[in-house]
Amino acid sequence: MELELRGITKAFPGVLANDNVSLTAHSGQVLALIGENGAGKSTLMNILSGIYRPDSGEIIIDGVDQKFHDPGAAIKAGIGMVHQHFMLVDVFTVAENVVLGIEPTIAGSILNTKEADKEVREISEKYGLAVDPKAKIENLPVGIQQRVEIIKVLLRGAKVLVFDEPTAVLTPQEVIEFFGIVAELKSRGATIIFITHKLKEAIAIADHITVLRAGKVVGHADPKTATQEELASMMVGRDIDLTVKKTPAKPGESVLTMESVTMTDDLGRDLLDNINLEVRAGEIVGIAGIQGNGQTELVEAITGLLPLAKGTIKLKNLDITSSNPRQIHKDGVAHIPEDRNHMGMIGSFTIAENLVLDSYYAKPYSKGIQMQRAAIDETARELVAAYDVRPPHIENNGGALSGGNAQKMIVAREFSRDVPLVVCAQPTRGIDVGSIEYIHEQIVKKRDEGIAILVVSTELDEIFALSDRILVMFDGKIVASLIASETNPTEVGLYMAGQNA
Amino acid sequence: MAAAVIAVSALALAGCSSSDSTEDTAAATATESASETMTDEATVDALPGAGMKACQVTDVGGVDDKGFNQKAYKGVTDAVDQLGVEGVVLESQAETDYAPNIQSFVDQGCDVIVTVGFLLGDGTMEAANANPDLPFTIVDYAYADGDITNNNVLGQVFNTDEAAFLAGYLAAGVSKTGKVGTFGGVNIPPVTVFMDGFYYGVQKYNADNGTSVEVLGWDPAAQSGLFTENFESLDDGRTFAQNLVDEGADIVMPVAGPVGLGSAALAGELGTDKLLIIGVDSDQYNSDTANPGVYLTSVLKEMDVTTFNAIQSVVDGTFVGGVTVGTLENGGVSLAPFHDQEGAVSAELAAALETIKAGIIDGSISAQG
Amino acid sequence: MSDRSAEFEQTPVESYLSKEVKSNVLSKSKVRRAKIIGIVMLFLAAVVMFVLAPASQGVATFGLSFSDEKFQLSALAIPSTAALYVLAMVLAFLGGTQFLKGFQRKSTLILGISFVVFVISIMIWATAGQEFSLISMLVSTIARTAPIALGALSGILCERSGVVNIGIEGMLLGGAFTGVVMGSLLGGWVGLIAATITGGILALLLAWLSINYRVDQIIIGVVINLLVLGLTSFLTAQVLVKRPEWNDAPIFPAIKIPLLGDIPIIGPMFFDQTVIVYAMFGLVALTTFMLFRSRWGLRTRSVGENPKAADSLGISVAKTRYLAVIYGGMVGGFAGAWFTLGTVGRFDEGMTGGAGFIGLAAMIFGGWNPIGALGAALIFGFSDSLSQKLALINTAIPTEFLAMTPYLVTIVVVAGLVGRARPPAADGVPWEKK
Amino acid sequence: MSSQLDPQTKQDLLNPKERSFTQRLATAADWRTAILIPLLSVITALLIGIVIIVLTGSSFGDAMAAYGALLEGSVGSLRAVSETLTAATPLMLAGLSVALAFRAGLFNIGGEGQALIGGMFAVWVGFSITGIPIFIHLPLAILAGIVGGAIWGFIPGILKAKTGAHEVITTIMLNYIALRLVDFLLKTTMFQREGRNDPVSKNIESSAEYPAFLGGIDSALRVHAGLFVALAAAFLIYWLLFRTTIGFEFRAVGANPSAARYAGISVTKVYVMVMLIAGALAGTAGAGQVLGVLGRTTPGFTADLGFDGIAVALLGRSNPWGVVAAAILFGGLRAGGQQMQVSASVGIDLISVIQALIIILVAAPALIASIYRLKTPVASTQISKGWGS
Repeated sequence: MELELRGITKAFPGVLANDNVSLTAHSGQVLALIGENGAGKSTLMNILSGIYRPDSGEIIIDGVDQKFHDPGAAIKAGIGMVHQHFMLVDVFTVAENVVLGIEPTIAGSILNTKEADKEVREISEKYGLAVDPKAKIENLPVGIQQRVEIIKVLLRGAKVLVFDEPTAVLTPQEVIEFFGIVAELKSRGATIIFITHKLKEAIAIADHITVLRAGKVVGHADPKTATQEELASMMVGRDIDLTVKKTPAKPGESVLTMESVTMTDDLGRDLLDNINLEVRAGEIVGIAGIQGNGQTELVEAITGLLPLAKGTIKLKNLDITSSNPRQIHKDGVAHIPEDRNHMGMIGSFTIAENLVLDSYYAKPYSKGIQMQRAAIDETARELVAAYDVRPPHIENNGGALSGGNAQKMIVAREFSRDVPLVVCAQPTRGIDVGSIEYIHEQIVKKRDEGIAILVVSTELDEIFALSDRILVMFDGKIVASLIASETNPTEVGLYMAGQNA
Repeated sequence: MAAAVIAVSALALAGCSSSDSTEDTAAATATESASETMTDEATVDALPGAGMKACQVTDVGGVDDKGFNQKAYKGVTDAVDQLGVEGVVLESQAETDYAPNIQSFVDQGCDVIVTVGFLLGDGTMEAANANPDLPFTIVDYAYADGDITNNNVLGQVFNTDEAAFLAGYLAAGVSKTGKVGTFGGVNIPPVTVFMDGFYYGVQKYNADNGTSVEVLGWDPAAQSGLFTENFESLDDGRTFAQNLVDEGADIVMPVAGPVGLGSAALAGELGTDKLLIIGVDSDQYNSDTANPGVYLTSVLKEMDVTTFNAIQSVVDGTFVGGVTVGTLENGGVSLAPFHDQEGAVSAELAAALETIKAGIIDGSISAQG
Repeated sequence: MSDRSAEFEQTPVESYLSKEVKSNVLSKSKVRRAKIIGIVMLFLAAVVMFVLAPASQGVATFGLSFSDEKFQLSALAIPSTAALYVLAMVLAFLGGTQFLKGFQRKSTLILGISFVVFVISIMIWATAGQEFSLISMLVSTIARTAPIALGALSGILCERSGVVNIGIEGMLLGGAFTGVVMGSLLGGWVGLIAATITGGILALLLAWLSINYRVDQIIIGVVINLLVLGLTSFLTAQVLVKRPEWNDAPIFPAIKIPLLGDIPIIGPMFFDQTVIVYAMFGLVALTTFMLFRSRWGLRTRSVGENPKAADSLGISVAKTRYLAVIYGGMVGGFAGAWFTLGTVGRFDEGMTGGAGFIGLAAMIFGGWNPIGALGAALIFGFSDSLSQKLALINTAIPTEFLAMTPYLVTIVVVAGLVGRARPPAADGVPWEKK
Repeated sequence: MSSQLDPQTKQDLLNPKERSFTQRLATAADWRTAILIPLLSVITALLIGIVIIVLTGSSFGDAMAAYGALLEGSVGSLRAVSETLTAATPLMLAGLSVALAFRAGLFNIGGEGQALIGGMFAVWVGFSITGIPIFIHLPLAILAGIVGGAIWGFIPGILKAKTGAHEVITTIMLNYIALRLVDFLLKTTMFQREGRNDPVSKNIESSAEYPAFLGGIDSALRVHAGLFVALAAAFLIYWLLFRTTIGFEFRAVGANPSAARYAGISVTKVYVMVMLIAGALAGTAGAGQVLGVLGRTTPGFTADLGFDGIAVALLGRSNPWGVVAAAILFGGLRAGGQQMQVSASVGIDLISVIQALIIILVAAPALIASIYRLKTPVASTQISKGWGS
């Protein structure tokens, strides 16, 4: 199936998300669409899948102009979308999710569960996508959930498959498997659009690359010849250096010590299983691992948000095992949480308020219970300037900031404190390259000031860019402790998949 | 668009209420809309009360409470019809409304103000003492000596237990199961006085006839029994009556305003051989148009008469404050006719009731057990 | 440990937690909870043993048949003191075991059983030396359950699609009103239909404002309650008082089902009821089936859980919500008819008396599941009927306190017995489509 | 939730615009949301009221007369203004109670019960202590009201914190329990008036009464010093919410409990504190009715104060000063409704209908904007949360 977009334009209040975008995708080929966050990739794909309607422009499939009034129309036209954040109902089974909207029925209205299971099984066998149709989504790992999404679109007879950042949540091994699936789909004549900001993957898998920036198509590239640097500068609009400059670490005294830390759920299963680790002053320790292997619990154990079953946690010589979050914060742990919007900030609070979110009670921001506006605003203005948060209007709501600027705001808040330990969970998830660069620099700068830093990331690139030492988590355990300069992504990837454990 | 949809739903709620507003004056409830002036223009000059104004403040029950507010209001409307006075009523929505409602009647130049119930006791007292020359009358309430400085309030109280005593005696005589029941709205004296009298009437019947008819739902010694804890839920009236029937009662006296209509509905359904109802306050044979046949009798509390009399005394210029006590003797309380249930009451029983009544009047029988 | 775990267990499970953690509450707090449950049970045992048992004497007699039934069961006569000591022992055994070892996942069930045993103890204690008709109480339980269960069902239908409905009370009252007016004018069946339509119209208001204008759903619910209470009171005063014949509808009689209706206990409870009560059971069954087995149900639930996912598959979120909410409203209006056409045939201001709110509680207690809600409604109906019987046999407990029973039961149940129910994930979240 | 939308879109989706009242007033465009929309809502609701009056069989002239009376009874004279303010006083406090809870993401439907218990506490202090001067007795009685309400608010707060029991359910149930409890207490010797069998409490001492500060002009001017207590409470709550660390914590928990926990705020402690203060406010409202107007308590003496408080909080958009304004409006409707009853043939229940319509319209500014063809883009209020929080 040939897909062509011509002059797609879509504006949101204050933003021109797509500006006269045109592109073409061919049957049996992979088109990689690359661009920074906010470049308009997702808007474009939402238009393609009928979720948004373009202000102007045409969608042409096999020479026929299509108008999608709703997602159903796009599905009928053969377009299948695998969203970055899976569109799955957690409490439904695989089969229920897959057949939702095209349910096989008895007597026109009663669900035919057997038939649904059979349909799922057929597709999964045909394409080698093993899943249990009766499993509940909430009990499945993300890799399998992605397969469910693929089965969903295949069952709907999709000829054009759109993958939005499909590898973001996958292990290197799962990525390889996923590429296998893509190759299989390709060989069956599917048209594939692959949205990513991972240049390496685009080069590896695509037959053709189109680059978006600020809502416009800014260039095309042939993956056989293009280099990452070329693509990156096309994407960002200036030359950028993908590596983080840093000198070898000079580790000092031990700052964070965790000894046989174990956390269990109510069924007695281990969420954290006998974790021992140490972070020393002036070094960056990276925690690699696929999402859901205990990283969240590890961070929340250190910061006091979740209680332990056993073990001890020490900050220098201070036992913080049973301290509450406020106390740990006071004792000197800064924390950049993994989920910016749900935890790191309050969208309806002003930037100034967000900048004192965890220190509002302390001097000089309050005296007694009375908050000191002037002091807060002064600090806020300084931080906004120092950390380049734009636009720098401290009275605006935090929610009005772009992802990158919101993250900079959070970094500003946490890095401005004079503390011995900084815990950064997914410090650059979902933000633009410029902000990533900036935040990485700040982290390294902190290290050089002699601060102990723990970075948790599911992005291997980030782990390698920042870490002096790398710990790999799998199934609640630390399965490997490696020196960054002595290992490589393949080795770490195997540990992440639990293969070397 | 919004207005349209809301108007549609309003219409739906209004049911079939059209703008056809011809008053059905024959309706037994005889309640006009609030504050409507009821002076009959044609006869206005002919009647002694012409140009005078009788004003009633209800308690939170409102004028259509099927209880004392409504009954007192009948006294006002009777005065309108027979004396030619102007009649006005204000419904109170909350405790806080009593004082301003009375005050606005004072300001309007009412010639007599009728208030209803113990909730208005304090408010009426204050207004009466602030306006010592204005006559007041309050239903179901009597002041202690010295409360009212200028004796310008007529308290109306009723020895309801005397009539309820007769009802109890009657019920005991009519009951086939040997069990009768009663329940109240809330455990307060204006309610429980009915239940007391009813209970002792049954005991009297037992003593006279050597029977052992049981009273369910009220124990005067412990002052505890069956209460719906509201005066709204008609369904409670049904359920409570059902409850009593299930325990063997075949005659029930609900003392809970409109809630009792629920009991009557049950009786209408079960049939009068299973359940008979004794009405309270008014003769419910007349006022409950849905199930008139189920009433064995009603315990009448003639608040309309006393209210009318009070208004008349103001019109005549003979008004005196103090307390008027409605008794069997003066007809302030009484037992309604048996109407459809005439046949259920034997001649002996009817005669015995007359004897008891005479006994209460002459003091030889006490309704207090 | 103490500081941190105390903080944790008190905090509702937050959405930010990754999926794996979501369902977990840590074991330490579980252990403490188990101990607390054990102490509660032991306390109940102590009450029965030292308060109730010594204070009772004589035989407690419970009637099991109405006098007009075909097959008569002899009344249940229980020697009160002995029975109470036995029950106290049972409670003490359960409580002690729970305290020392815990029943793990069954502890909620065991706690429930303990409450049942305790309630039976209270009944025996109160009835000692007297008798009351147990069957009457059970039948009345079913009758009282109907509007609550239907109200809960109304809520479930709305909320399964993601629209919070706290306007159930208003829908009941509205249905009761139009039901009686139309019933008076055109007959009971027309009244029933009118009541159903009224609920539907009110739900349409809820759907329209919440879906098209994204008005806070709780606000609309509050408003529906206020609006209907105001309108019906206003119309009663302005219209019905003048036209009493409009407020005099026929009542649906109880229909006894042949044979089944003659079975002792079960017969009068389930097979000698009005059409509305039968409809309640029917609707609970039907709705359960529809929600969990039909295409409509799958789509409705998907919209309530993850409207974005549904939308991406071409399911119209707005249309699905409209349908579910209107269906829910119609059930609410139908339930309202119970108050007038099902029992007394006339309307009185504010006559639903908070049944809608109890229905709401039943919905939550029942975990947004029709069968669960019916169970919850039965508990309310039972506690209501029980308090009435206790008032009738003159216990030492003041009637005001007996009347509190259903409300206290609700609080205890919501707070203790069930833990946290999980609402549909998108419940109350306005759906916005660009 | 946060898929890769464009930043602006995403922010719009995630974070409904919410800023403080003063900030909103500061910008010209927001003037419409703050003033124009509520004003148009009131007007529209009144217009629909006319439709209802006419539909129920009265003439258009009657409707006009009714509204004339409404106006006269609410602002037509000093007495009318006094009545408006007297009715507004408890509404302010009850509204603040609900508004404060909304700010912290809680829905306090329990104002009714809290006011009842607060009133019972206040009346007890009011009648049982004698012979002390007003400047000790009155504050003591108010304090009793605060304590009583706080206790009744604490129960749902602690239940939510410890067990997760949803406050909507527990507060509704506690309302019913409070009603029955008052019924019971009023028949105990502790409360029941000597020499009477009616469920009416003893009268409070005059030293526990809120002074009627206009009583010197005309003894029928009932407006009392409780008004100043209510206004002070509004100021205090405003200060607490927007100027103190406690308010910061409340608002943080209301806006994003996860972030609040991350920031070291004990969410459970906030729940308990919020319900405690909300209960205290409602208790003050109930006490005010006892100490300023009634002088005693009777069954259900609060007359749906708690529910009216919800309406007031919604109309006032949970802002303390908005609540004050909304309370005065509703107070005016109530006072005027009385007059409407006196001099026009329209039942007072119409007022409840109009109140309900006002809330709908205020909550749906987009509706008003479309009716009146306003160009302002307006977001709907999302004050409360579903069951999820």
